[in-house]
Amino acid sequence: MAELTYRDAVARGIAQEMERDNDVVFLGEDIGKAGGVFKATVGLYEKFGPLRVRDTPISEQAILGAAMGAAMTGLKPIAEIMFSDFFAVCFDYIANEFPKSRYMTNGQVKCPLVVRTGNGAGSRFGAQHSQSIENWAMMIPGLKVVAPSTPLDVIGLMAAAVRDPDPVIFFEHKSLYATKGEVPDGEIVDTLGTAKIVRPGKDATILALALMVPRALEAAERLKAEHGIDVEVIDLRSLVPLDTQTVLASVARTHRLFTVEENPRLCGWGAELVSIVADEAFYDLDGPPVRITTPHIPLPAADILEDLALPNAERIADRVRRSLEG
Amino acid sequence: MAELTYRDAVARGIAQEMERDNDVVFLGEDIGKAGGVFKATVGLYEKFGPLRVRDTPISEQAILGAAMGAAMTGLKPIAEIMFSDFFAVCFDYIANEFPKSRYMTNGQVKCPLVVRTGNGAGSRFGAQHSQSIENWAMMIPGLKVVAPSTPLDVIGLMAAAVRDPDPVIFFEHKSLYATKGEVPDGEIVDTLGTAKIVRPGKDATILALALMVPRALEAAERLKAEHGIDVEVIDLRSLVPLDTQTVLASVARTHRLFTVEENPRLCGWGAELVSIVADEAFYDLDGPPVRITTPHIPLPAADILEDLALPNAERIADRVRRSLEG
Amino acid sequence: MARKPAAMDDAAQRNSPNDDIGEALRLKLYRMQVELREAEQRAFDLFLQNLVKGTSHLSLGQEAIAAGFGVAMKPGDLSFCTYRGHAHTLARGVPVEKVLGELMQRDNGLMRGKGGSMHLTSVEHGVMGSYAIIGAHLPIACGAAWRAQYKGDKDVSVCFFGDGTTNIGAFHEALNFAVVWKLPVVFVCENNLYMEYTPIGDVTAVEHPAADRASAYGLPRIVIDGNDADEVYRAAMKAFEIARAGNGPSLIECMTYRHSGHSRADPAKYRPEGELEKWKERDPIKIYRERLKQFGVGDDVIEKINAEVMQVVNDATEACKAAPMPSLDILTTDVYADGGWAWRN
Amino acid sequence: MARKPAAMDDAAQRNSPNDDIGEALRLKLYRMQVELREAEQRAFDLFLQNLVKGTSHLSLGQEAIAAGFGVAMKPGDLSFCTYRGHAHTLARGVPVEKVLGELMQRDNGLMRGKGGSMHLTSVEHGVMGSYAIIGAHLPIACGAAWRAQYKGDKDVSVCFFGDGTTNIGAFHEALNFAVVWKLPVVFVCENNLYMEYTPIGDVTAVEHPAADRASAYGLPRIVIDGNDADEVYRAAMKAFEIARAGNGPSLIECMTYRHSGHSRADPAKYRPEGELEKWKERDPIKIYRERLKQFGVGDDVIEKINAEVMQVVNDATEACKAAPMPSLDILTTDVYADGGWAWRN
Ligand SMILES: Cc1ncc(C[n+]2csc(CCOP(=O)(O)OP(=O)(O)O)c2C)c(N)n1
Ligand SMILES: Cc1ncc(C[n+]2csc(CCOP(=O)(O)OP(=O)(O)O)c2C)c(N)n1
Ligand SMILES: [Mg+2]
Ligand SMILES: [Mg+2]
Repeated sequence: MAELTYRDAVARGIAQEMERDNDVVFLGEDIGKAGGVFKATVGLYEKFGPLRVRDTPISEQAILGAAMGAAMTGLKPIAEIMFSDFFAVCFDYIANEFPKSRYMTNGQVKCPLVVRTGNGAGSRFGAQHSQSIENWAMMIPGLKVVAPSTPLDVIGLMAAAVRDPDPVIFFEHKSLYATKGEVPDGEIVDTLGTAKIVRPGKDATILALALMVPRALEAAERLKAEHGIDVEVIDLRSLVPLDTQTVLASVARTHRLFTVEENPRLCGWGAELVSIVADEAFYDLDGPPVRITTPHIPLPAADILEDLALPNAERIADRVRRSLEG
Repeated sequence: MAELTYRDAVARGIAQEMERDNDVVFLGEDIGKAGGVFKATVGLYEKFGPLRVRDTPISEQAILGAAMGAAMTGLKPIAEIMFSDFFAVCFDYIANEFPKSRYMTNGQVKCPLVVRTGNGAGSRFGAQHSQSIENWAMMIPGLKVVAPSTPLDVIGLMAAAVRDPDPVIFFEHKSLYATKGEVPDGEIVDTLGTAKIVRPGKDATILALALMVPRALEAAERLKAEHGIDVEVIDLRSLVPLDTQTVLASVARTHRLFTVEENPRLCGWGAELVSIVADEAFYDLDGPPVRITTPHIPLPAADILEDLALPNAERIADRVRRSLEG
Repeated sequence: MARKPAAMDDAAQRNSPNDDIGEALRLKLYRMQVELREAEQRAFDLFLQNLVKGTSHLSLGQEAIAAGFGVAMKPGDLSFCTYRGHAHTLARGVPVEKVLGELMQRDNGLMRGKGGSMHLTSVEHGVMGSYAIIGAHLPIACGAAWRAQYKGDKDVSVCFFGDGTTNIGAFHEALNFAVVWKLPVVFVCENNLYMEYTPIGDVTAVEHPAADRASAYGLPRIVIDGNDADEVYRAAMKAFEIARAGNGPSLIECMTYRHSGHSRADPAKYRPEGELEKWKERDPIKIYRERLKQFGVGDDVIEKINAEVMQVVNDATEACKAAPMPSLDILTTDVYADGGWAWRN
Repeated sequence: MARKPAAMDDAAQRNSPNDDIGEALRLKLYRMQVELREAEQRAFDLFLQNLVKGTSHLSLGQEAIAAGFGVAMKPGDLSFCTYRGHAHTLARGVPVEKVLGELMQRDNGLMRGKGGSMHLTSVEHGVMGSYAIIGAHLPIACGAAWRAQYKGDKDVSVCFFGDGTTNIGAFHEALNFAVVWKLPVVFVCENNLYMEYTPIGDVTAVEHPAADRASAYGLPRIVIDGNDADEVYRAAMKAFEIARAGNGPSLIECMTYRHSGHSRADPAKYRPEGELEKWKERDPIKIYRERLKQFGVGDDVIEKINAEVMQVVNDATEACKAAPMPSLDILTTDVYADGGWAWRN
């Protein structure tokens, strides 16, 4: 057992898999000698050498294309796209190549790779380096999509992602890199498609992801302390596969649903979850399902503005309380 | 008054605006001398000449980047991206540049342009040339998003899009190009953000877009004729701005909501609409809101498979009937 | 500058004992070209009969490139093709029936109709896919070559694309990447003078869209006659040798011309008068038939090959006509590796 | 080959009556470089005081490029910058206060804190934006130049970017596009030898990442000393002349070096020993101060300029410290042209 940062958990998760399997290779910009711009891959170059940890040019299409070609023919690449916003310069691989090759070829072509990327706001980087874009991946059939909120989940889900035979998009949250958590020694392997009830409760269900998980938990504590409202908080962890059973079972107990999304509102994962619950658990609901999201705007750079944009514990608690009381 | 194809309506809509305003320019691959691969821009090159109708290399990033630079500095470009699937090779402009420049610069930079593109299935082109990707645009704050279903709407919404001071993504449906409709003579200008009740009804509300509009209408006729069920069909026409008033008012009358989407399920516009209605009109609903979508799969090429994938009148009618009866 | 092996400069020398191609290979190159021609001609006929559905992009007139490379490639070498990939797929030994079956959306097709004509793939033959988004497969081919380099495998990845593809960003990223990593990949540009309908010269800053960019990646400038299968074969062998020796990628521009329209929807009215006719005189099969004759191959041998090929294509056609449509339940198979499409529990 | 005006080959000649720069311009170039240096040095100090927030990317050591181009540009000419755009923004006459205010996220900033250091924009000064996605602004600059061409305007669009940017697809698309359309755009590559932390030579197929690609677009190969403001100015003037005459784009590679890390997060440990020191000897401001002396400019004049610049930067700093934070209601303004953010009724 050791206390580890989310940042160090990334390196440990990758190292665990690279040690296990020689076919796991890692490529990206500044990931090797420099240890990554978020210092999340420090030590891997030294440990696994320049043939397995490869610095690339600023060529995101080449990075993802090369990962795919390698995956198709026998390697298990992990590719870094430095900021998730840069998915936009290599989106063809994310949207049209990785996820469709198996289907189009009637199962002939496989694409077992992981794209890991720094996602989310909080660093005051402005509109092109702060986005939360899980829905860009979730909306594409054929991908798997993961977004851990703790160091332990980073390692376990990274292992699950690397071992998965399908393309997995792995969203690391930039504002979580410095957070810490207890992590057991030895190999850690988790399972994709499993949500976690991180706080049981009976009055309402809150679904959250990544940075929104600690904020939802804080909101839950406030609601309990200040209003005696006992909410259940679920960390979705994986958007595809999606653990709807855990969600539906929770709503069947609590009868109220809230989603807390960092992504700007339109077509976010919250909409998908709300529409599943509204359709399949309509008669379980005692009131309207509510989405708490970043407003549908580009993100501002200034700290006071950025802080205002993202859902925080206060806003979440307030919205839940108003909804349950109203 | 003349009968016009949807295809010819595109050319007429563009011509109307190019005649009105010399600053309207048009660029894309094979759009000029060849009249476009869907023959939707025939005659424009001859009419407006090579300086206003410009054939480009296969450089989607250059096409959209150039459109943006021109829009920022005084022109009103219309850019064609041949198939909407190719948004993936120029997505940075769609997601990070057009929609964020005004906000990031505190209003200094404007970006009045139109990206028109062939969207949707039905041509047996397979997974990389058949997608319905309205949600790729809808999810991005700062864009406007239009998808007409009739020749008349093509002209009117094209005019509205070209005159709009913001970036507009204009989805033309490939399977509608050959359809016909009556179109009055003279200038036609419509309004973005206005949905149309294309069939009034009292038992349920169906929201549809583009190719799904005629299919929803056909389903409505079947439901009426075969089951006496009287559904209201709304053609959303514009996803951003979104005419939620028309939708909410309809649901307040019919008490049931169905969405019919061509896009694969996850994070589609149907999810957004369902979540708006579930939140804001929860107590108006007499039963679960239901999404009818293409399954969350890449699209197959074979005609019998492609036909099976997309919602059609029979599937829509069946789903509505089962839901209302159940 | 077109790279011409010095020994090949005149027909007389071709009959010399120094002949580097040899009769067996020569007959193979001929047969291959005829097969590509007849199979695609058949695809066109079947389209006219409404039996080929969806779109299709023929390589009629460009067969020497697919044949020259196909014959030069060893088992294990990998092909990365475009939507215009019928010929390249067949050139790796994929049965005509499998290709026509896919075009006809039958259950016997390479992908049982799920991919369609633009995505022909036969992994068992080393055809790692046909890609329909311009430029996408150049980086992918780099990745396959990276695997070979990493694993110490000796196969080469060969990536075919058109002149128009040289103007998209992925071309540039792939070329730089391949050179920096010294990957065993061969980039083959089939310059047929047009993108879809627009002449490549109208939209390109240099005369030779691939070769004139080679120096931007530290590569030699190579332009060859893409209608001469022997020349293609030689260029391929040389590039493969470089790749297998660990000396990195090559970029080869093959000059050619497509006889048909861009796709089945295109009557190709944009051609200047006489252009097609001029190129038909340089039809690769015509050229090669003359070559065979120069080397003393008799008409009977040629006709026998033609007849055998025709038989193959006829048999394939019948098999496809008789083949069932795919079963509807494959609509949702093979989205994920577990065989299904479940995105939720 | 580096393009060096013949007349400039040795210092002696620079003092000749043929001096093409002239004293007024020379003092302007000096003052500009000092202003860029001091303003960015101040930004760094303010960062250490926790008053500059978010990220920031300094051009310390690269000032001659921004100054040379900034001084050569006419009002109406347009600048397209990167996240490393403070210097280029200031070089168009944008007040230091406006830039520091943005870095400090104050209400007096260029964009009132909404954009941040990576997106400095001042349309009224022709600074059409700073772009933080590598390569994105090269095509955008083409578009602005297209407008000039279409409207018959005589302005030039100048697009600045780094060596690392030459390996991304948009670079290639923009260069080809600009040449084919003969657009009045000047592409300026600031080769500071590194992308973020990786040496450009490790990831690039050619020695000069921009200039060695020029021929791929039919452009001449231009490499200049980016630490010599005069040389930059001359190259700029020549390119502008070509652009304004309707003769299309130029691509200029300027050799330089950044003295600081890539961004405020970077201690730049990846530099080989002695590299920074070597380049500091070629500090553009040092070079230029010597140049002034060669041309007989007295220390008093130089010190006066330095003092004046320092005063400007000090005043700007005080103004920024006194400026309020932006009001919270701008969070949702200016998403759309109507001033608001409403995506629904
Ligand atoms: C990114 C992208 N843009 C545009 C297209 C549409 N398109 C298909 S083929 C083609 C022309 C390609 O020309 P070339 O590379 O010369 O190949 P050829 O068809 O001549 O074999 C175009 C523009 C596409 N498939 N992908
Ligand atoms: C598409 C994209 N990929 C990666 C990055 C991250 N990034 C920011 S600056 C930079 C290095 C750029 O190097 P160069 O072009 O040489 O410019 P310099 O920073 O040296 O001025 C990188 C990789 C980015 N912003 N955009
Ligand atoms: Mg071509
Ligand atoms: Mg650099």
